[in-house]
Amino acid sequence: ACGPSAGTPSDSASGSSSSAKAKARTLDEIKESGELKVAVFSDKAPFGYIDKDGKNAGYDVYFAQRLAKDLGVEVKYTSVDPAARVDVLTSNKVDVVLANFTVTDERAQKVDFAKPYMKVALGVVSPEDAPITDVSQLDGKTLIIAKGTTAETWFEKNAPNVKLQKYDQYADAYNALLDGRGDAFSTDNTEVLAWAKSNKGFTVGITKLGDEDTIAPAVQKGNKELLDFINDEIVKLGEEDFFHKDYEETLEPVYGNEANPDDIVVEGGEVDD
Amino acid sequence: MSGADILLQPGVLPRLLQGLWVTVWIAAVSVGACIPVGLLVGWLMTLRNPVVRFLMRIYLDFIRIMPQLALLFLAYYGFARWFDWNLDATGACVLVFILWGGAELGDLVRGALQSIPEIQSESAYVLGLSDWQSFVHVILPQALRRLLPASVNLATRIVKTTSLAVLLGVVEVIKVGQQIIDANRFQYPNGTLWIYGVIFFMYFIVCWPLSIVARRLEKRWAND
Amino acid sequence: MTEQNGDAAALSVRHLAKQYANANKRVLDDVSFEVPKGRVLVVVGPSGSGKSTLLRAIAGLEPIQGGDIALGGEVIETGRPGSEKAGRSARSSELRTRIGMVFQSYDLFPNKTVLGNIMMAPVLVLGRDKAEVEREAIELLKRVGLADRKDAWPHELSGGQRQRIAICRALILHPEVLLFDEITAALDPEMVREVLDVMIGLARAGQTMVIVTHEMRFARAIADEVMLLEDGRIIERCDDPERFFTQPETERARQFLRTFEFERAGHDKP
Amino acid sequence: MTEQNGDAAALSVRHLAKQYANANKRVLDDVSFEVPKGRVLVVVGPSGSGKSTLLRAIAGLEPIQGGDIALGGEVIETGRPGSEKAGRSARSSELRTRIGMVFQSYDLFPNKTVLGNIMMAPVLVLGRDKAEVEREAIELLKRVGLADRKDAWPHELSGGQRQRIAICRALILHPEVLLFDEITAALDPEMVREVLDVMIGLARAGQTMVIVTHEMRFARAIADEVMLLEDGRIIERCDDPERFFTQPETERARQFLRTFEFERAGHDKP
Amino acid sequence: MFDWSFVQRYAPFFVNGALMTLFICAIGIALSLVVGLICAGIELARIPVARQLVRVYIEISRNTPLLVQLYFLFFGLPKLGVVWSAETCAIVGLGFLGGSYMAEAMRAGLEAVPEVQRETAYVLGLSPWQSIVRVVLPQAVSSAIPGVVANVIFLIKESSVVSAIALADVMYMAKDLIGMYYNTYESLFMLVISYLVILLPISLFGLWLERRFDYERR
Ligand SMILES: Nc1ncnc2c1ncn2[C@@H]1O[C@H](COP(=O)(O)OP(=O)(O)OP(=O)(O)O)[C@@H](O)[C@H]1O
Ligand SMILES: Nc1ncnc2c1ncn2[C@@H]1O[C@H](COP(=O)(O)OP(=O)(O)OP(=O)(O)O)[C@@H](O)[C@H]1O
Ligand SMILES: [Mg+2]
Ligand SMILES: [Mg+2]
Repeated sequence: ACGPSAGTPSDSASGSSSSAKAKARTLDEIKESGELKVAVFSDKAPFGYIDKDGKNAGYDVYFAQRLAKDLGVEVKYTSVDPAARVDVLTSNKVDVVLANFTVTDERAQKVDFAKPYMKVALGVVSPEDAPITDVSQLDGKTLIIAKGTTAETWFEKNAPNVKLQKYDQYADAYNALLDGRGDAFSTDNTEVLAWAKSNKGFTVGITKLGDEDTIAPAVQKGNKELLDFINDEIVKLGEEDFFHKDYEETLEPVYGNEANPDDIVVEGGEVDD
Repeated sequence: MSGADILLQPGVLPRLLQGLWVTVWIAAVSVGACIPVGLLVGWLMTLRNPVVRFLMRIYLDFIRIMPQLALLFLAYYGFARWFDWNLDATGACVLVFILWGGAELGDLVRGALQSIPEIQSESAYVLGLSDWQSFVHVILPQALRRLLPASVNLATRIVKTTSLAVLLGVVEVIKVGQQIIDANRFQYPNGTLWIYGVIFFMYFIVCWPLSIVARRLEKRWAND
Repeated sequence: MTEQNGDAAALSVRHLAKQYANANKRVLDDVSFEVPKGRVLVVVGPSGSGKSTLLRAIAGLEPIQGGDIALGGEVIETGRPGSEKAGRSARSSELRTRIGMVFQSYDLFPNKTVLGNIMMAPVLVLGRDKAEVEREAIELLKRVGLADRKDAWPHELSGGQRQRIAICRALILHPEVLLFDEITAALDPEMVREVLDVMIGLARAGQTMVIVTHEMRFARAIADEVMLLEDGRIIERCDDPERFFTQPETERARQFLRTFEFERAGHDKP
Repeated sequence: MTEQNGDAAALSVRHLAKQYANANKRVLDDVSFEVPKGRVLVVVGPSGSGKSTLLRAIAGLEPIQGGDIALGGEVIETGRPGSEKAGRSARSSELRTRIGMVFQSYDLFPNKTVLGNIMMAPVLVLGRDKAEVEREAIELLKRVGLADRKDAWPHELSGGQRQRIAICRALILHPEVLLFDEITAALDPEMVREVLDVMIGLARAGQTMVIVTHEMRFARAIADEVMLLEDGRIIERCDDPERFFTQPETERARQFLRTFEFERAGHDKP
Repeated sequence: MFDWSFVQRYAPFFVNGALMTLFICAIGIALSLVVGLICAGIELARIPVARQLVRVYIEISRNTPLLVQLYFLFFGLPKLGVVWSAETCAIVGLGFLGGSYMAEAMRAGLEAVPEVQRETAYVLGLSPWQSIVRVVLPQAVSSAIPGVVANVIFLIKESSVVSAIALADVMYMAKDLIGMYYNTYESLFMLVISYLVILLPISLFGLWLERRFDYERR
């Protein structure tokens, strides 16, 4: 192990060994090492963030903890930027990515996705006094996005007239929106809804954009053993309505009763509509 | 201003300090490891062997012309694939700082060794000192003196450059600051100003003494 | 070590030839001379005539391409044709201590005190006892009038003081021959005097020396023999310095010596 | 400009007092002397005696605290007590061109060629015609034997050549007095000779000069008057250089001159 | 393995990124030269209070990382009601950082002119202005150029962090392509090439400039 810790569990990046093979670890190797290395967001409340005490928390984290518990190991978190999610897997910096990772074709070529545990579409949040309610309104305007998100890909492909202002990190993107550096911000609708609820003066003018997508855990390409384990786990957890519980613990405090959990949560890996 | 209270929140300053510690740790490890690398590189650069010279030139010029951030990206994303060698973000930072610092220090070492007048080693030869004695007792001590001020400056630059680690996702002082800003956004909307202000100041407090030391050394040894 | 012949010259140079790499001309060409024990040879000559090269070759700092150099009858260096690019002579440490050399400048080690400079070689090379060496060093410092500066650093000393220390540093090895290369060229006149006085003291005490200098009055005072070098050849050698400086044999020597004389400007006074 | 008195000395210094800021002692104390037109004054003295300071004060580079300096009878500088920290004298450009000065080293402008160096002041300051100045510059260069180097850059010249160019640069302004501060101290003997020969030529041509030098033979050859300075005071002044150098009046002068004499080492020859 | 078609498709991105890098750097470096000149002037003229302020500025600017300076300008200042565009922040940041480096290089250049050069000019009758313009400045420029050139290259390299405030420079393009298409290899390759293309000519030009203004070598 190399490197000191900044006191948060999320910095496993600096706690893990600094060099290893880029080949994924087997289930046995994970169990033997006693820890599951998971990539999560550290600035995307309420899905993956650092709370006031400096601890990782959120919907993804709740799942990660359970996954590790059922494996009989501890979790080691690595915080990632959206754009780094594929590379942390290909270079074997983590075993699993649980960072609101939307399943797309491009990504599926590089990593293996397990069964989904959430569903999303894109949403657009904008200031209340100049709301954006349709994509056409964005023509010639500046849209803030985070690099490496599905929102980026969607707007690059479908809205060539929108000026994109891209940040490495969600936190920077939100700050930019607060400081009025762009006309709107787009990312997963779950995410913008949550954010608009807790930030006065902002509204989600577009709640559903593009295809409905799913969010799933991802492992390194070809790591079938771990993939199968996670798939089994998701099916098993579906029987106990685990993700609804997760929702109650982490998302409900934010969304309150305005949202229907079934719009977000996927149980047992089965998207029902 | 109300926002300043964010600094008094329990845990905020300690966490920032812990973040700073990560920063300083990366810098310290890198600087420490740079020293042997730099001495070796410097020595290699004084050799007359054309192949060694050419290789060192390429190494030095490439490292010098690439922005450190680009080097960090190469190490973090590139190395794992090219050499099937996996580095975490901290490891990549340390590796880059060692390669970069080693090259810079190597050039300083070369300059220092070559700046020692030939007559010094000639005097040692005439007095009967062996080559090794002459190097250890005469050349090296003088080279180190000329080297030290610039090396301390290099250390300052390495500390400053550790700030780039945040862009690879290392949880160091800047990242901790961003997490704090994020977690306290509603109570302290002005948090960015204060937290970034404090981080700014923290870097200054780490680097400034080094600059002063470098300047002192330079003055003291300039006229010897 | 071969046994030393009591009658042999302290230093003898025979048919010495020296050429620098990348040069197409010899810098020293068939130079032969001897310096008997206890005598002082002064080498003079215009700039570029090869004086420094001669001393450096004797000290082993330059490879030679022909001839040989002997110390007390023992040949210590033999010319090797084609050795222009070779480095310093591979002669042993012990052998090197038998020839002392003082340069024009910069040759004290700035990272050692005065005593450190003087004691370094006897302790490191000859393995002599520290305390004993220190006693001797202080004796030497007294002789050159600098006993009170024994703990000073070189940069705290004036140029003249530094050169006197450099002389002590060479002397403590009891060299059979001492070589001096324009050691006062960079000094103020008063300092020049301090240093030259020390050298005159050494000559009186019977130290064998080869001195390169541009101070003709000093040369005249200290020399047992004078040698005029030009373009790497010996133009004139004379064991009567008075005669050399007043009535040299060759035209070239006369001409050389005139450089140091001035005729009255003799413009009309009002 | 006040009219010049035909009988007045070219340069006269009266009761000159000079003290450096942050020093508690005067560097020049009540120094008075005159240099008649066409004559050469040589100033000698040990290091630190104030020779350079004296020349610099005359040239206006150092503020003076007492006494005055006159050029051809016209007072150009008057001492002001308390002016230690003042900068250079505020004298006019035109006045400055009437005194020339050559320093020990580094004083050619490296960014100008030889001709550029020489022509700068007459063109810029006196507004003279370029073509005419160039003709005169080439004349001067011929006089010092460097006409073929007129387009060279200073760094391409030897030290002796540089100093001769510096002399030309001063001469082209036709200064009433020329000041030389050890201009050969950093040169090799042969170069020394080249430069000193030029100065002897100037003396013959009747140029008024004040020369600081450590070359006693040269001083003896060129001086009309000699002045020995020590600790900022004039110890001895003599308008018969022969006498000064052979039988000086003061004990201090005798002692000073002895620095430049050597007695035969006189050790026993085998 | 290596996808040339990807490189062909996205090379224009890097051209745009390089133009942004050059645009920011050109203005930022020009600003740093102005700031440096003013600071060096103040220090040399020994203007009492301004001189202390310049010292403080130089210490602060040299001892803090550009990235933190940028975060402060971009995210911190808006809380004081000062909202600068990313371009402005980057230019101000480069000017602020570079100003102190340029000031030091220029001061060193001026101090490298030996006092005897000014004295000679004085003795020859040159006015203070003539002495500065004809004697001191040409020499000062000559000895300051290597330092200034080194600083220019340093600043261009430092400018790679402006991607953190969403400026579409070369670095930004590389990260963007990695994040969108995961062609890490090709993106890194184009990144390296872009910087070589920007920096190699500049550093060669710098060498030429040094030689051109070195009175001892031209
Ligand atoms: N390292 C070298 N490589 C090539 N040529 C050299 C080297 N050192 C000296 N020379 C040349 O050899 C000749 C003799 O030089 P040397 O230094 O021995 O002369 P010198 O008599 O000591 O002169 P000076 O009185 O100026 O010290 C000169 O022509 C010089 O240019
Ligand atoms: N700028 C200065 N500030 C303070 N003291 C100075 C300054 N310049 C010279 N001095 C002192 O003034 C005295 C006279 O110095 P000056 O240079 O005139 O002597 P000098 O006779 O020219 O000596 P030298 O033969 O070594 O050139 C010395 O004691 C010197 O230390
Ligand atoms: Mg020589
Ligand atoms: Mg002087």
